[in-house]
Amino acid sequence: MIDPLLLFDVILGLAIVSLAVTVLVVRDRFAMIVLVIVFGLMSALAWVRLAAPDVALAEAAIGTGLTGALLLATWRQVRTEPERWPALPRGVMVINMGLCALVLAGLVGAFLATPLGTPGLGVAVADNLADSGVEHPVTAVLLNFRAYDTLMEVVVLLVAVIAVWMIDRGVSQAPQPTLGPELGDLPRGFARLVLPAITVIGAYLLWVGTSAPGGAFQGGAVLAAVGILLLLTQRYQPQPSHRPLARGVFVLGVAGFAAVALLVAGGGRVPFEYPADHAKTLILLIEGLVTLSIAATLAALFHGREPEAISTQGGRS
Amino acid sequence: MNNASLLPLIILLIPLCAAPVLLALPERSAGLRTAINLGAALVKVLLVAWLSWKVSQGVIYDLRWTVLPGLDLNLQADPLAILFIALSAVLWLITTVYAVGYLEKGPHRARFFGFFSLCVAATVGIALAGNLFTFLLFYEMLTLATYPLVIHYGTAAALRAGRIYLIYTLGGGLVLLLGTLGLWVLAGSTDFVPGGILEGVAEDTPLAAQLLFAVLIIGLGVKAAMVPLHSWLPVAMVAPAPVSALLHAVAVVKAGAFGIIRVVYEVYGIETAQALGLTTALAVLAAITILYGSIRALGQDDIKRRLAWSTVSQVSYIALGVALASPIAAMGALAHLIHQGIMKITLFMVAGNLAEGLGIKQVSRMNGVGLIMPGSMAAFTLAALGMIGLPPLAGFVSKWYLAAGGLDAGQGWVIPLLLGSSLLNAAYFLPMLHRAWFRQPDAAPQDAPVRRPIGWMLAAPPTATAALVLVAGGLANAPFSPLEWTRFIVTLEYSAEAF
Amino acid sequence: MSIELLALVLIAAGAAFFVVGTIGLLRFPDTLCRLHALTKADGLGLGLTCLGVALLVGSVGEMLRILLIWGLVAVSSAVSGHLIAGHVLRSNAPVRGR
Amino acid sequence: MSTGLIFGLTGLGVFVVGLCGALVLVDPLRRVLALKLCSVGAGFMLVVAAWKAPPEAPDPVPHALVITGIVVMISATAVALALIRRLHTLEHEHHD
Amino acid sequence: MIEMPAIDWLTAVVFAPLAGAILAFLLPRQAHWVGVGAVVLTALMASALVLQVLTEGAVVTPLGNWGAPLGIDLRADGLSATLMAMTTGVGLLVSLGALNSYAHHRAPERMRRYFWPLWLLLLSGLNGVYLSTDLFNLYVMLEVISLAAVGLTVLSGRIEAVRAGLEYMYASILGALLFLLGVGFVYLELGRLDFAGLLAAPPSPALGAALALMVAGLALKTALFPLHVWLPQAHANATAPASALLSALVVKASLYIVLRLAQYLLPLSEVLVALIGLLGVGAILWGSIQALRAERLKLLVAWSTVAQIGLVFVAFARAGADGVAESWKAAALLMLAHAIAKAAMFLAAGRIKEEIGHDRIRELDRSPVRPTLAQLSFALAAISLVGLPPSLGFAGKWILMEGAMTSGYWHWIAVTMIATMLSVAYFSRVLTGFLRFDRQRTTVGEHQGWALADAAPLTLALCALGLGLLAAPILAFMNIGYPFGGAP
Repeated sequence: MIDPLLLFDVILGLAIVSLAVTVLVVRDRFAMIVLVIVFGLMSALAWVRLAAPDVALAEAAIGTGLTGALLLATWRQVRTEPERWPALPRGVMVINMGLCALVLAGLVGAFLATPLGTPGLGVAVADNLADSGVEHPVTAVLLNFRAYDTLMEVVVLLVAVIAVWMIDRGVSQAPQPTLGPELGDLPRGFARLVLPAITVIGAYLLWVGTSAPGGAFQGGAVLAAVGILLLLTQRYQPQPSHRPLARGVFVLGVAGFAAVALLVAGGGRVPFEYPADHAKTLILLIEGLVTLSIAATLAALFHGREPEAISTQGGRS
Repeated sequence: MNNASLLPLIILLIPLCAAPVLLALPERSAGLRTAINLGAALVKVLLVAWLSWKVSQGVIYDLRWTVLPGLDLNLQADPLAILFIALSAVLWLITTVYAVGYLEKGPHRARFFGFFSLCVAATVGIALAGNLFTFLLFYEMLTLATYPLVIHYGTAAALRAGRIYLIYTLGGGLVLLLGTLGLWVLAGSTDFVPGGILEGVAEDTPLAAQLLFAVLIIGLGVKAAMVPLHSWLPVAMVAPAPVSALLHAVAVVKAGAFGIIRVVYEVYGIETAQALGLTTALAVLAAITILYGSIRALGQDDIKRRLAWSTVSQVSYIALGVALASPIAAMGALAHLIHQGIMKITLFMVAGNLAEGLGIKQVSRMNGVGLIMPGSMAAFTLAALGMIGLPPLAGFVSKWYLAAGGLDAGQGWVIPLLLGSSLLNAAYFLPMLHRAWFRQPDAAPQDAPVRRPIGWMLAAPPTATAALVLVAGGLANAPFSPLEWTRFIVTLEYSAEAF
Repeated sequence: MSIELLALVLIAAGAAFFVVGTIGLLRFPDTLCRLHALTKADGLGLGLTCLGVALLVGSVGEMLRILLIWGLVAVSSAVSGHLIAGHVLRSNAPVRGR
Repeated sequence: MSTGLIFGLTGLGVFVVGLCGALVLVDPLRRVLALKLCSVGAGFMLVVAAWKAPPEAPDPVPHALVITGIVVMISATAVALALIRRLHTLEHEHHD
Repeated sequence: MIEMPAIDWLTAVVFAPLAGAILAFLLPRQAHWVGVGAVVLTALMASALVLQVLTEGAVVTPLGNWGAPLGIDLRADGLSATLMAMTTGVGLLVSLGALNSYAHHRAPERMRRYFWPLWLLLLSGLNGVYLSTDLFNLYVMLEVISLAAVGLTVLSGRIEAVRAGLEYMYASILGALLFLLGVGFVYLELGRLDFAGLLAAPPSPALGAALALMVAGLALKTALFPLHVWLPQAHANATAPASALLSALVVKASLYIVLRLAQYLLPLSEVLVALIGLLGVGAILWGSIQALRAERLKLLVAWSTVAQIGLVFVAFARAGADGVAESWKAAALLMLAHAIAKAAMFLAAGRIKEEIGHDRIRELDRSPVRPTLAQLSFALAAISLVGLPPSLGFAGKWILMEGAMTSGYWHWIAVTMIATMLSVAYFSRVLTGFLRFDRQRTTVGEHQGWALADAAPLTLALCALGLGLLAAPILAFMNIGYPFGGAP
């Protein structure tokens, strides 16, 4: 008899694929964004089924929640533009689709020919977990074994916020329509009510990451949601004078992480080699700084333009 | 005795370093430019003289720099190099004087002299190249440096000529690159060594050696303007007179001819080349070019164009002499490298004077110019008679040795060929002389020559080179004459028993 | 055993409410009606599910956390329902009986 | 048939759907979503690579990699969206 | 004896530009000084690393002291040290050019403020790629590079640049994601991602798929025909120093990864190598044809990049999968040559545009200004790209053709010859334009447009030309640590 959970998996898998297709073909772009959010949540569910709760949490918070917020914010700005549907020559489209079909066939063939469950590095992680300073293996990989990758990932965020500040100069003809008044009073009250709670949750996720699913990225994402809420309800309005501080917070994670990585070196130790008895403290320190940076950065990515841009550009052209 | 001193490098660097300075100078600082030009040319002549003296004492300069594993840049001052470098040094000096006078008021002088200098540096490099790879480097550099000179006037015709020139010469350069590569793969070296480096290869894979020869000769033949790769040369006549003079006498065509000499003697070795039957093929090709060039020269009314076709024909004397595989013919060929240079440069400079001073560019308008410009036309006459081969002028000496070499090598057909060619030479030069000296200047107003006095800088150089034509012929047996120097070279290239 | 059974029943009931809510979402004619179906049914469905799950977990701490989740979702769905309704009223979306 | 297999195929399907979209679509916003689909598809493959039949614990390394991938992807998305907004603004200035 | 503090140069060359970027971002007003300072510092550290590789052979740092495959190792052998040195060296000169270019009164303050952090982050990412030995780490580094490069592309903020930047962004992300899926397949099969783990792997369908995916992604990022569509507009519309960095350095990172994959994985796939060679030929032809048709100088230069990249792929693929152990040398030399010459060329093109006010090829000869030095730099760079001796480009072509001839692959010789002829054809369009013919006579003496900014392109162009003389030691250095195994 087929395991009913497998049946569930099949249905979920089919749902995910058909959602993916629908996202790309649905006419209304708002619906498209809503569907991609649903798609992300479904994927997160699938990852729970694959015993990857950390990934599911990250996908739900960052890949779906915050990405959805970014998409909606952009959609608001460009929605006046009529959607451009494929204008490629028919022949090109057919060729491309045929190519994709071939790729799919090849990949599925290769996948089916590969046995699942290779030993992988899980054993090595388990063996060295005790020396890593944390108990949760995913956090150990992220912050210790492959800390270099994680540092570079925070660097990617930094690059993104710099690039976005550079690229996005707001709408130049008229001041940006603000969200605030439209929202009414209730959201403000709501924000006042839940903000402390969410902040606490974010901090909790960060702290719990050392021993259970959670960590800097998930915590940072939740805190970023606080930031977005503050921006939406205009409890916080970015000012040009805040820029130095903002830059400082953006780089905090990278700078702190890199500083720790380099400072522990010397005396026979290589970079990223935390002294055994301080490993947990250092990792928590790094995570704390990174969480702050991630939160600020993600919120800034949502906000888009550099605070200055609106005041100077808005008036001029 | 080998000497690793930097003298050859310094000689190369003089024009090479002068070039960027000249390019960078503002257009208006004519005085400084002339000083640099003449200064560099003079210093170079002196250093070359010093180098020649040392080489005549048996010193061989050899400088090496490894570029890729097994592939060296090599500057080598051997007697053959001296022959070419001396020609380049002396004629650079003379042409520079002429060019300064010729372009006195013209546009883009900075550019002109910069590339002119670069062009000379390239010929020095070609002369001193100790292997085919180094030769290739300067061969390509020569192409690039002459292109701006060819299109100097920027007219539609000049640009077209430039395009044709570039396609031919860069194509030739690529073929030569292929040949160099092939040589390297076949022989494991590209060095120029008296007696050649391909003996073993020729025995093992004669076909490969023959094919390679064909590739190399095609690559070099483009610049040497051998039929059927000659078409660029008559077209390139749109260049200013000093450029044409240099192109024909020293730089481009001679680079090709010099390369052929190196390939036959020092890559294949004359015996190997003969054994493979390559010399015969080359001789036939040269003979065809000699006759074809002369015949085409007959029909040209444009003076420079007629001279250009004459060059096509004359340069192949060199290839012919090399291909005859006789030491005596070889002397003729090598001497002709020099002799043709000084004769042809005289002719071109006078042609330039006619155009500058009188506005005459056609043979049909040369009536009576001898009376108007007696000095220049005297020089022209001397050089033209030399080309025909009248004793005791330079051209006679080389043709004599070629003919004697042909007999020596048992190739009797050379005698009628040379005779025929000389007759053709006479047929296209004598009418020019006749018009110049024995006809009255045209009276028709539209044809009346515009007279502009030409300065000494235009008048003196052809006179000087004409004097050289006389000296090189008359004193052919004096030490350090071109002919005597070729004897020195030939003793190196031919093994002792060949004499 | 009985606790587990109870939890199962609660979760099943919660799921049933979700199904009903979803049917409403699909079948009702205009936005306000759909909102009505969704908020009510989902609020209850989630509450029942949370209750069921809370019975299954061992510790009190975990239970409190689940309760917190329920509370947050309840508050936020109320606020978002309010926002959607406000938006519908301000815009010219078709509403029955308007 | 196993959970890993099912979701591996799901991931490949999602990736190729995204790839197809990236190659065929022209609307800027939708192309961003196509890439988002690709990234989720690739994430699936890594999570499946980590997956072990239930009693065994999964390999944490690919999980960490996917988390990194998710953060990287939101960064890229944010930049792409900023470009889209900027382009929209510029095009409107153009038309006026 | 004084004991030297054991500075880990491998980490240093990645972290120094990172620190510089942070500082430059925090101090926008001093960004240019911070930026140049950081690049100089990085160049010094890079020299130290090169020296270390030269004296000690390949250098490895196991970050966190875990060691691969659990941790990530940084490793510098001859090949990676060469490319790293190339990146910092070219980067240093482009920085000096940029210092001048963005200090220009016409350049908005905004450009100055953002150029430096983005460029330093890019430098950090590039060095990171060259020193990485882990597939996933390469993916992250590629993303650092992508985002920074897109930022640099749209630095001018003009609509063409933004449009091109968006296309670049799509291509770049898609390329990275193809790579990431390939990484997934590798983990699926091997359960590890370090290079050493790949080396021992027997062929399998999953690795075949992984290789195909990764190469496809990298080909997209490096603009191999027919995946090049994004490149010309992106490189042609960026500001000059940005174009120089993008064309000279950024595409090299993905090319380098292809080389590395070749080292470890390519023996798996003969068909793929043949395909790469074929596409290389397509790139040469199509890129050259477009360069012949281009009307603007920078567009021509950008199309020439497409063609030149094709040549690198040809050099790489010319001897089949097993021949890569030899043919990588030609590919690496050509990469080096292209990086240096193309940086010179874009900077020179930028200077020419700055001086004469436009970059329409047809009208290059009609300006009263004569930017001699910039034109000279352009010409010298063109000589190297065409591959005339003694340039570095020539050395690369020589090895390519020599190898092809030795093994009797005459068709590759023909391809190289055709590539050379075509490059002569399209560059001569520009060079002829530099020789002015008085179509517009000016009564006042012509103005020579020189500036200190010419120093950077000129130096680069001279390097491109002169380094050919050092090809032998460069080759020997690249082989330190035997990147492709076997005897030297």
